[in-house]
Amino acid sequence: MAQSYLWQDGTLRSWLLTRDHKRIALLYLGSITFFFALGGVGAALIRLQLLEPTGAILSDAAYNRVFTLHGVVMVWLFLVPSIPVTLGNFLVPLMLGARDLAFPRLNLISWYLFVASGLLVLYGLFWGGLETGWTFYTPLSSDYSEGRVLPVVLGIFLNGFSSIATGVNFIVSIHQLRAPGMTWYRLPLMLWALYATSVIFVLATPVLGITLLLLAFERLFRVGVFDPGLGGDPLLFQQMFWFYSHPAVYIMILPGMGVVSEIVSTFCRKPVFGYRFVAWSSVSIAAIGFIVWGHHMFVAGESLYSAIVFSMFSFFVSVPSAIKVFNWLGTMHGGAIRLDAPMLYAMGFIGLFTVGGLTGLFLASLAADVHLTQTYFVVAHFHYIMVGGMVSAYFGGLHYWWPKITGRMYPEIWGRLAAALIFFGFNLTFFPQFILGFEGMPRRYATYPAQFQILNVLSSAGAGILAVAYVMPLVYFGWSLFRGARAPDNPWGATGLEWRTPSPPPTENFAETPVVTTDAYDYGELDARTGVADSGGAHHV
Amino acid sequence: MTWLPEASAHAMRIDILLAGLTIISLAVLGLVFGLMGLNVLRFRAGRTTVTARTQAEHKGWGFEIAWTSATLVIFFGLFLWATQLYVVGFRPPADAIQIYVTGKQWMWKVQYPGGQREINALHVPVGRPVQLLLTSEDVIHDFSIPALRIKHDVLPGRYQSLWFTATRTGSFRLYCTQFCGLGHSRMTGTVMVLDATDYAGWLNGTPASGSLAAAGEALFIRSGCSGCHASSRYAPDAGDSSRAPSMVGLYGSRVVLADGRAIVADAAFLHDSILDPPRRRAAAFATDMPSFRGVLAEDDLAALVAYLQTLSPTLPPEAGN
Amino acid sequence: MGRIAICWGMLVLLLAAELAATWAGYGIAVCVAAVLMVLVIVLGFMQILRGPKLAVIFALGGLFWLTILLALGSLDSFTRTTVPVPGPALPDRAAGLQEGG
Amino acid sequence: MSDGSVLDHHSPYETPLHRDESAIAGMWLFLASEALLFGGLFLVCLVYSQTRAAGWAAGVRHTDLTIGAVNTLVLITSSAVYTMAVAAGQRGDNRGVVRFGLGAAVLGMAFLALKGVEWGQEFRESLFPGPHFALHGPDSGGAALFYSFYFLATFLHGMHMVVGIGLILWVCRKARHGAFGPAWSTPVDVVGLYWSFVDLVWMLLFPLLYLIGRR
Repeated sequence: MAQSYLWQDGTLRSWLLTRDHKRIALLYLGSITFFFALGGVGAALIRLQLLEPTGAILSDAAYNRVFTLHGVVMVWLFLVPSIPVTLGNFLVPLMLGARDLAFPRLNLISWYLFVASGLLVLYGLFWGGLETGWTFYTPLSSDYSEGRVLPVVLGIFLNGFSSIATGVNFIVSIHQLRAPGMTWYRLPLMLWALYATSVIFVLATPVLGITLLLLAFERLFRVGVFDPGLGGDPLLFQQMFWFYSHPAVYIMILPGMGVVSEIVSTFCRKPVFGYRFVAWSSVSIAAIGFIVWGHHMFVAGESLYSAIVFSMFSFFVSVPSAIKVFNWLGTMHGGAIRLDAPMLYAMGFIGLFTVGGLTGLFLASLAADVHLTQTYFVVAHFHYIMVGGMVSAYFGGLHYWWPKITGRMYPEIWGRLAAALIFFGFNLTFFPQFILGFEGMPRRYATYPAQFQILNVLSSAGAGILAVAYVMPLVYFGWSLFRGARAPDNPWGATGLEWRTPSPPPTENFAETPVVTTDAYDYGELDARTGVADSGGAHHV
Repeated sequence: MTWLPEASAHAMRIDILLAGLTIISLAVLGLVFGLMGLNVLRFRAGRTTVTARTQAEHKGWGFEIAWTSATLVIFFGLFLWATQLYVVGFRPPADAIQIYVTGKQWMWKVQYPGGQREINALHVPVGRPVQLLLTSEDVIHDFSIPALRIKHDVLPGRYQSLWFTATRTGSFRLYCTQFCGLGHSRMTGTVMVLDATDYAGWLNGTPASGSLAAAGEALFIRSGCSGCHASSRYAPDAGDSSRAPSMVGLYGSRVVLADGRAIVADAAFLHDSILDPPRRRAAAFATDMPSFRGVLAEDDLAALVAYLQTLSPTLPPEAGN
Repeated sequence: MGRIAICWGMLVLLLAAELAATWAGYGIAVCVAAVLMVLVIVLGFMQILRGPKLAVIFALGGLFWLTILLALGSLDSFTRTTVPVPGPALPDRAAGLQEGG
Repeated sequence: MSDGSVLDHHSPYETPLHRDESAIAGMWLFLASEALLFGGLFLVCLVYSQTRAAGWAAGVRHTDLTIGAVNTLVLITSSAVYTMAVAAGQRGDNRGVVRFGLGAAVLGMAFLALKGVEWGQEFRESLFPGPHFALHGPDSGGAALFYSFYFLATFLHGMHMVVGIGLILWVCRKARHGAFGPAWSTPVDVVGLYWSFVDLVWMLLFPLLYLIGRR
């Protein structure tokens, strides 16, 4: 048997110059874990500060820098890359039955671009600091900010090219490298989701690039196309910024939906209900997601017509999301459900994403948005999607594919405990913020009226629990690398091609190119092939 | 902690909308969590013998189409409901009291038609429509009064309008809700809703630096506007339009621009025209008007616009979007 | 060779047409010529139709999203000044709405 | 460089044709992405050329049409010459690739040089927006917006030209070592797509910067 990709050549040089998608996924995993921790420290500081109405630990200036750091790092250095560059990089070729991505060298370049962009952003955030928020609205960012706008903006510009490279790689791979017999409707739903994500990577990211370039120009020369002093229009900046940044939300959530589809099917031992609907809902979320960005500007001075059009589209985009949620529930119905840690995370995702999606309806409703926007309601809403949804799915995916990635099992009991704790801590942190928002507490406030203190303290307490819950997987994953039980090829009794190769896989993924003869999630075929009777699955450790 | 008060009829309508949204959300949430719980209880591995689960299901289409179209219908209803309440914000009543609010890092400056000025506070009478004309001297701010359920971004170089009719006296908080730099969280203030007598008393008790229109009249001469533009008093040759359009009756009239667009000359138009003079169609005036950007401050512009409004006495005062 | 020479000739002619149209003040003609030049380059030089079918799909996708960006991105700017304010012609409508605050 | 007409055993592809098609498709996808990068600029142009029409047109009238038109001609020719290099590559004619490739690169450099002359002229005339901006009067704001757009658009296009010239020189170096044959000349084709795209962008920028609104 061929050697596993992990140990084939152990030198540092072989890792840093690798073109193996699995090793690049691990390089990315290390980098984004670092950024997740950094953004988490920012979040912790924010919650500590808001324990007191007058601000517990930071000056106004420091608080503004910390929330900017939290936003910039979490959005561009953790959430946007997260699932695609780690799980996606690892799994796309495996799920396709291919030896690697279409452009392995480009894949490595994208990691280096990511690292370079991360360093540039960190340089700006720590040497001089930045206090514009992650949205960089002009003219604050172009003319009035005293922070290091340029390095951060250029870092994000570079980061965009890293995203585009990943997107191009995934799209071409999915078109060109499917194993014999792997038709579009036999693809795992994870690949449909990543395909949709990649479309957004490729077509939205460049607009962010040019927007930030225009901003940098204006900052550098103190004159530019958004400059109200010349009669320029700061709202045009917002239009262009959100053309990327709203679809970016779907970059963050779509891969999570893909992961959840895989997990739910495996742990219910049942094909995903309404496969084609779920598949096409990913594509339509990506497409409709492009035409809703104006809902960030309902009170910004946008024209009435524009607001109405964008509000209507925003309602439409929630339809495919609803389709997904109900299809997952339909999948569970009549299945053989096992509540292992990945499934707990997936169910957490379904619940919290639903809350996030429903509160999105409040914000899509024009008149309601006027009251709720720019308050903690918005903060709670997008954290339900990003953290409750996306991070849960990311953790669920990590647990699910951990045996495949490392060849070791994680300790199941601890996995379940962490999943439950994350769900609880998350709700305690963010649910009070819905009420705070309705009560009118504005976001990005370093200090606040005393009447909001009780809810803020509750929220901070929840954040403490959440912090502990997020550290736990770090510890037991580390432990499992050395002490965890050896993982079999297919510990969960799952159907995808990635489970038909050893754990961890050899460098060339498959000893011989697999041939696909059935639909995805065909458990009958799995049982016939492996000779296992229908035992309800559970032969994991 | 007290519940957020509803200080206007509009606030009450918004709350009903929010309640509707909340009920729908709770119903959906109950359905999702309920189904998830039921599924977990009924279909745990090993508890039941499930027969047909290895086959892909093909009976899903009916379900899918049913819930997709149900969702669409509900969403469309919500969209119409919320939009109708939003459009109201774009239609200020003609008899509203117009108050100019200027945002500046990090304070709100408020000017009343009678010339009174104050900072970080807004006094309004109960039961009468009030229109705020908002602009900024530097970055983008946002003027938000949660008790009235309204807010609007405040942009440099143009007017935004926000209007309301408070129905309950008392004092309510106002915030800046668009991040504007260092002192963002200190850019707050109070809205005082007074009954008619208290309001009159407050107006009388607050020293006015001359009415806004009077200040504007002085500026109209001092800044040289009257050199070209006819106004009722300062240009005897008011009929002669050879140099520049007359200001008499301009406010509220329709103006056709060089590119063929016809727009109503409202406060926002006048404000912008002083900063960036527009070209008018078929108006062969001898000279181009210079821009007054950087010459006149926002307070000056507010005063000038207030003065120009008095030159169209037949029209009720009103303003731009 | 012949194909390239013909395309080059067409591009030069279209450039001349653009300049002439500018001289005559026909803005629309300039736009049409520019679009034709793009087509000549895409079909003649880049030979999109001789490449893999995916190339056409990707190009059309890019064009479609570019249209979305331009159309919806400019919607706000082009409709902002004409937002209806209750003008002098509509006093009754304004009056009918004033209890809305 | 290994001979590209054979696949090494780690390649994800089944056949060389399969790989080359993927490379070309990938380039087109990247160009779609690039189109949206420039799309942001076109949006800025679309909005201000309408909302600040007078000032924008005043800006257009101050650009140097002669240099612009000559440059357009240079770029058209460069693109055509490079397309001949592509044809040479497909015949396996390495010397042809070098000859036409260098020709295209030299024309590209000529474009950049002319652009530099134009920029120098404009800087001397104080057309770069700022406190000493040359255009005054009621429309100076719109004109300054135009020149902000002009300098950024030409800069960004210029950067693409520099990258394109670099890629062409890289292809020429490979060709000098005899890397291409009738079976394999994909890098020449892929770089050709990029170079033609840079040309294509200029075909749109030229009317926007020099023509529309001039009269």
